[in-house]
Amino acid sequence: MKEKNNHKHAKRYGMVIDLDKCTGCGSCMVGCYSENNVPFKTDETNKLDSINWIQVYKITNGKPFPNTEVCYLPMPCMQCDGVGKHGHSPCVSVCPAVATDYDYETGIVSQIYTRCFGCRYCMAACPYHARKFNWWDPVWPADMEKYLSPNVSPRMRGVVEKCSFCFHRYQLARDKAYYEKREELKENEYQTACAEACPTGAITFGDLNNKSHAVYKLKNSPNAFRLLERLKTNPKVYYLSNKRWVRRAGDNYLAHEEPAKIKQKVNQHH
Amino acid sequence: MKETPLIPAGVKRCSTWQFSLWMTAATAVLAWGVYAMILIWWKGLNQTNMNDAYGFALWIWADLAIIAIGGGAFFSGFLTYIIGKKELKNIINFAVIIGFICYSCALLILAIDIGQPLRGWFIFWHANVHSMLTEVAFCLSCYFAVLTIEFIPLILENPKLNKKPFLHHLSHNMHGIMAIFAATGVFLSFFHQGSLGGVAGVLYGRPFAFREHIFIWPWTFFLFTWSAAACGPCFTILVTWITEKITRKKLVKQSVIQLFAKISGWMIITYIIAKTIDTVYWAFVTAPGMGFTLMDFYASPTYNIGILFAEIVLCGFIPGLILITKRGRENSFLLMTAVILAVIGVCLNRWVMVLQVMAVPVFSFNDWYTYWPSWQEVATTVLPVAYGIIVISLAHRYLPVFPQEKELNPID
Amino acid sequence: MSSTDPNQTVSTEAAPETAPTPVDHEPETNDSPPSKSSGWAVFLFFMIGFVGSILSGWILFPELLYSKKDQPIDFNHAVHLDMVSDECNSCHYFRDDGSFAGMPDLSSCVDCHEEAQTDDPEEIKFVDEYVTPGIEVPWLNHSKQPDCVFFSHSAHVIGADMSCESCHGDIGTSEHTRVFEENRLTGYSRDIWGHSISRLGKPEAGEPLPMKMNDCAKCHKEETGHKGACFQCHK
Amino acid sequence: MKIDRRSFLTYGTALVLGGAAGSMLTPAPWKLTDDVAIWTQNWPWTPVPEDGEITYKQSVCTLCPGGCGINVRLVNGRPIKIEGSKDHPANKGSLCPMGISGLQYLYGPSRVTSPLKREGKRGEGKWKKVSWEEALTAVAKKLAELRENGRPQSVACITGSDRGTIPNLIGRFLTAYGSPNYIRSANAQDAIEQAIYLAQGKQGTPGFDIEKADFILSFGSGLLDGWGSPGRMFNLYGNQKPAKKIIQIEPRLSDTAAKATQWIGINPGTEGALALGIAHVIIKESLYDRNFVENYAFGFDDWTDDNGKAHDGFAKMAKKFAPEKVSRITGIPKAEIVSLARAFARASKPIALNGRGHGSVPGSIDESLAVQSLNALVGNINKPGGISAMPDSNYAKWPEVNIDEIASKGMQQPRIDGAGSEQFPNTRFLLNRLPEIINSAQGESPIQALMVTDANPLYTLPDTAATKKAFDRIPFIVSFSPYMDETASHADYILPNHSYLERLQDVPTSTGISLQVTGLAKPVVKPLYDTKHVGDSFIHMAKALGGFIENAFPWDDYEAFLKETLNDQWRKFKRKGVIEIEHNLPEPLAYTFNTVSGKFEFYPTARNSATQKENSALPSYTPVPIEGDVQRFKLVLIPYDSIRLASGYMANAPFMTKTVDDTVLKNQIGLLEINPATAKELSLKEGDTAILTTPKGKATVKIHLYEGIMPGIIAMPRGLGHTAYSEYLADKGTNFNELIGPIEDPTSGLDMAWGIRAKLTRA
Repeated sequence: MKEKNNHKHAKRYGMVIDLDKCTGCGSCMVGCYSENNVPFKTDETNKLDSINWIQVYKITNGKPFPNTEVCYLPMPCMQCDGVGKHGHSPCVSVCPAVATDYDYETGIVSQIYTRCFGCRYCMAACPYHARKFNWWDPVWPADMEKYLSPNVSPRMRGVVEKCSFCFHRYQLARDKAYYEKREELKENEYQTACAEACPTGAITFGDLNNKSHAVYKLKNSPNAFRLLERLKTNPKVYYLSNKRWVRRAGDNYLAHEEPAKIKQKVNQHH
Repeated sequence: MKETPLIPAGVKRCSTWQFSLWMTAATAVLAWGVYAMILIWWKGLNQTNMNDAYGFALWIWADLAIIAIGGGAFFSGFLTYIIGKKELKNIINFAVIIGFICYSCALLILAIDIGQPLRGWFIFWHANVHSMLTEVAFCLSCYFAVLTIEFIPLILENPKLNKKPFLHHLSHNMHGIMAIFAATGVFLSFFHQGSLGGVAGVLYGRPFAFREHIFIWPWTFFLFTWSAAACGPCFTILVTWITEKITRKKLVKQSVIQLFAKISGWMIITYIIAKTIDTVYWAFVTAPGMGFTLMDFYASPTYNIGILFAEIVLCGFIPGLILITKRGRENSFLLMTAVILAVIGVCLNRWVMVLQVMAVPVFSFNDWYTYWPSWQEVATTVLPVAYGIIVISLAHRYLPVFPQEKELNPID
Repeated sequence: MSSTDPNQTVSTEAAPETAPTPVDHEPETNDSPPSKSSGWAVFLFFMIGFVGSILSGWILFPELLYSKKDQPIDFNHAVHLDMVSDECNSCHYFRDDGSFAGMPDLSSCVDCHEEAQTDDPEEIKFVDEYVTPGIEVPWLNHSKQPDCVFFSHSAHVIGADMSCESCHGDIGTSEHTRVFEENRLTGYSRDIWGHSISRLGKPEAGEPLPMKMNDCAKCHKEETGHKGACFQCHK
Repeated sequence: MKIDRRSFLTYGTALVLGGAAGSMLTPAPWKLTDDVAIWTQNWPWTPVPEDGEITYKQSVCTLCPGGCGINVRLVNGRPIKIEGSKDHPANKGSLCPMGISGLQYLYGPSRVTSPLKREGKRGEGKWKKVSWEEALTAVAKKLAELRENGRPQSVACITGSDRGTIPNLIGRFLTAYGSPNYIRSANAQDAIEQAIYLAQGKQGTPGFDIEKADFILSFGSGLLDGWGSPGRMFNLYGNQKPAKKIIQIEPRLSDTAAKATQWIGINPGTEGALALGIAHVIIKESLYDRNFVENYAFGFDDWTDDNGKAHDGFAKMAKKFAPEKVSRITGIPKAEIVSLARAFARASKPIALNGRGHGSVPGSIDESLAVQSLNALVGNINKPGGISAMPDSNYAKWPEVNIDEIASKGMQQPRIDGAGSEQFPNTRFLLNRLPEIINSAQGESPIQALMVTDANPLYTLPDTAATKKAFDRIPFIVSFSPYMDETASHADYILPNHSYLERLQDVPTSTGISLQVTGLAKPVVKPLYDTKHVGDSFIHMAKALGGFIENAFPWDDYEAFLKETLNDQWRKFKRKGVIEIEHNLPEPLAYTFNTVSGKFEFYPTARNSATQKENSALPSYTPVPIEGDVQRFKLVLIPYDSIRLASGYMANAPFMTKTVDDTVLKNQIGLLEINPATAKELSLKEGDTAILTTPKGKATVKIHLYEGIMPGIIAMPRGLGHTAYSEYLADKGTNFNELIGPIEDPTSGLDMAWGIRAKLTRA
């Protein structure tokens, strides 16, 4: 055994979402629902009690016809590294019962449904609304329980859940690697369900620390940005867009501020 | 009267039927709350109107507010036993009872508020020491235990109980060491009142709540403790006044009230100055650093800048100024106005730190979030009021809560 | 009206019989007789309750908490272990994707047990009731973890080179199945919590180790230096 | 010791206190506290999915005509997830949300789990479970009765597709039985197919080589909203985005428009004029492909027929569509039209295509012809990166059907829908005309028995009220739907087919794709319920009817039939799941056309021009009529399609409805998109409830202000407002088809209505 916890080789799994490629089709959402046993109700139109681990927002540039533009913005859990990259993500530090923690090996923020007792402090802490509460007991009508995946535990009423970056896929990939006596996973061995489901390939997933992974290069694009970077949440989900208004919509700026300069300033602090 | 042996000697109480009627009314309201509570425990939090954007709502506000206004207990203890303001002994019993009510309700509301009540103990067993909520839970429970201990000798002073030598001595001895408990209570209160400030203040993902540098520690913690110490006594005065009105007799000498009010006034003034400094730094440094102007936070019809004015000026400076001036304190209308404003002020502050924090959109493309409590939430929030009325009524009727009552209301 | 003193309650209730009109001091006599006579008796009752609950808590409670079930077939591990080539792995094997197959299904048994090989009534029962009609045996899994747990056998057995016995004890050499004890409230096998209900003391040699989360965490802490992140073992 | 009531209480309390104190020293309270928490972690009503071996099965999705390859993940043989198959040449791993939701159809609450016989009134929802024997016998008996009465032609069958072996098997059944009334549901391909047939003389599905094209001029086609094979379109968009220019022309900023290089708003129904305006500029500026137009095209210039009659050519007609005029019609600035024409003509592989939204409404033949003329002007026909007519992969070779006299008589009757008649010689199916024909018939309905499979006309046909009225006049309706859809719930018998994941089926070339790919949908799981393959049902009925009909079906079941059909390809097919036939015509050959002139006909001589202006077959522009009085109905209501809403015969799965934004559906009410300026004129605000009225119907809607829609136009999605299925779909929003009626194209009879006049009043 003696598999020591080695922070040097730690991975930082992250995502780069190309908003110019995202067509808003919703395949990522459906892919996620079916991968992660996300329940559904007869009425899901109140988006504030609808469980989505990745939610596609529709934003517009606000200009009148015919200069209107629309951009779709898929938002999974940002898996924030938090201030100082120490796993001090907004939610992890507030959970009173350690039902959510930061995995230093992967950089993934967990959510343990059986530990959570439903105080919802983490939801108050998360500016991305990535965390969803199980207001109801989940119900799968007719024979639908039969399609539930054994790799993700169905949640009970009264607990918080959120995107796990399909951590169970990492677990299964690790199983295979152990079996084949390998230390490292290949890039394509561990992909999230949304990245796989995205029919336009807008979502790229990989280890942000690994120079050979596609995300490493993409995140350094001049068109890359993260949501609400100024809050110093340090998310691991990056976005790409060649549209200025889209990049500006990703954060809050005072009238005179220029996003690119602010971004530089914020990143210097990290 | 059959219950006469239970009533303290030398005081007059209303007739049994009057009391029963009063209690029946209060119990009916309590039952409504209990029904809602059971409904929530049975069916889950879908009985509320909270949602994923409003994970913290009316209950957390109620929690924060009742803990703040229950602050009269620890602060009067602090003044009486540590500073040595012995006059306040004439009101401290009542302050302790109010504190007891407030804290027991705060714990009850927390138990209703969590999605998995049967796992509630995880907060102690699997505690995350970094979480403000953990700190709050621990201190709240400990302080509630202290308040219970402080309440017990008073209960034992019931004439019937006090006749038992064992209980009589117990009561007596407990009184003797009450200063230690008062000190413990003060210590714990400083922690959890402060931590409650931290609950919102540490949310660095919420620009409306977040404070940086010294404005989170110790400032926000300090603000919460200080405001509870300032406004808790006001609530004690207010409830005393209400009790006096209902029982139609004077229970505490005006000099005691005046002293309490004066101290409270100075506390309010100092608190509100500190709060103003905090607000200014937040509005002009912290928020712009995150891309927000002050007015961004007050851009909704509900949450407009009037709220800030109400909190700081109307319910801050004004009551503070009234209470620190002798003429203001001595005019009973102004005194009560100031006391009520101060209580509203601290409740408003807690409201803003819970409800408005949730309402403010963090994304430029999101709208303000709105929330309206369900009847179940309202009922369970009214429950503590009914419970408080019942406990106070019982306490007043059967316990020698007000030492000056006999003197002020001699029975001819 | 609430109070912790039982006498108190009595006197309130007794009140109606005595005084229809307001009297300042109710006679104290009401209180005295029982307090005089009850001192030792009260203590006695207290002790009865005290000792009684200690006994029932330690002896009766575990009996009530767990239901007992027999395995559908009295399986003889020892006999099988002698015959197979690859020890436990012969039946409890890894799939090619690294996942652990756990309890073997009927198809693993059919090769040898198409027909009964001995006149062992258990084997005959197995063939008649399961093999012939093609029904999977509903084995009761002593080590079954709840749904929220992801346990990687390959991480432990292959990655860390641990033996099966180190957690499961010497089940491999057992000749009979054990009674399966299931917690009536949680559905957990008793093995998970550990057979000592107080969780005091260590399991004896050959006994399976308890498998609650603290047990995992303890070993992880010893072996890897820390307890590990939640997602290492949760799903 | 005397135990009276008082001491009893005292001792009792002591006992309890002692007990409580003692229990604290036992494991009981602590273990119970923990166990109660563990109980909440394993509540018996929270499902625990069974673990097991993970395997994968490849198949083809048939939820829409897209025919994408799917990869189904199974645990212990239990399907748990559907992902796109990377090996399939059409979608290459990409899949739309509907395809991913597939298992919800399989296991869902709207499955019909056994044959049903209607008990109460139609649509009442009272059913009796019957055995297959009983149900099939009852239907066969009814069919036999109609034949005995010499009216086999009064039996009609509505299907969703006319390609592949299942439709062929049903067609064969109807032929042997003696009814010409095999009717396929309409789609946008109908008009394009016919336009291609008229211009090129080739019957086949239109193939657009979007893979290789570099400039896509889309007249409202929802290329990224579910058009064609969605998996393929998304895959292309994602992989080739920078290499392509996409110009989207439509009145509303759809998702396709949002992702296009440029979006041009256009007055609804005027797309044909724009196409001709673009042709005008191309011809005027001599930007067209001279080689193609001069050598391989006919009717570009004026010409004289054999009778000596002079006809205008396309060039002359296009001349009438100067940008100024087109600008007035379409609302697009003149300069925009000119620059668009230049960009289109100068691109190396430009494609123009039409067929709005998902492509479920045929539209005007004039418009399709005008658009096809654009492709001809740039000579991008039957070339890589161009458009072509894909011949049907003709693998189905069965023995000739011998029919008896009754059948022969029946087959000689005209089709009830008028397709192929003198009036509509080039049209094959006209389902949209059916309700009107039945409703206006004197005496009893010309259709006495209707069979429906893979179609849901009661939901998808325009003018739902009229359709329902017509269906009520049909005495005998049989549905083969696996799901309780609107049509099934109005049937007399439901003979449920297997769901798509339980049945065997060949899936011919995906819509719009320029490859010939035939997929094989293989069952990934054994049928869960008491259902039967629709092919088997027909074979069974044929055997029950006996005689020539029985003889036409010498197969035991559908599988045997398919096996024989595919012959030696069966094994390869079964193993691989797809057959690909490369469609690469060598270039000179590509310009061979089967028209009378042997050329590409800008002037389609095969077209019935009797109803056209000046008796000309040229693709002239007449605005697509919009029903409704302009004074009474000041707004124009158009539908829009979204990939998150299935509007065809398959309805939304719960997962898809879950993704629908709250700006589309809120609780049970659908939202209507309106430009803020228009809303202001009507004093309507975001979220207001309003009554939407059209000449055809009324609906309650909520207002959603959207800058991305032209002023004066209002839009609502198709795919909502179901009345059947389960509570996860029924009674949510409004069915657009309740608000619109069909408008017949004068030369094809196809439905070309896309919008209808409407008014909005505050509720």
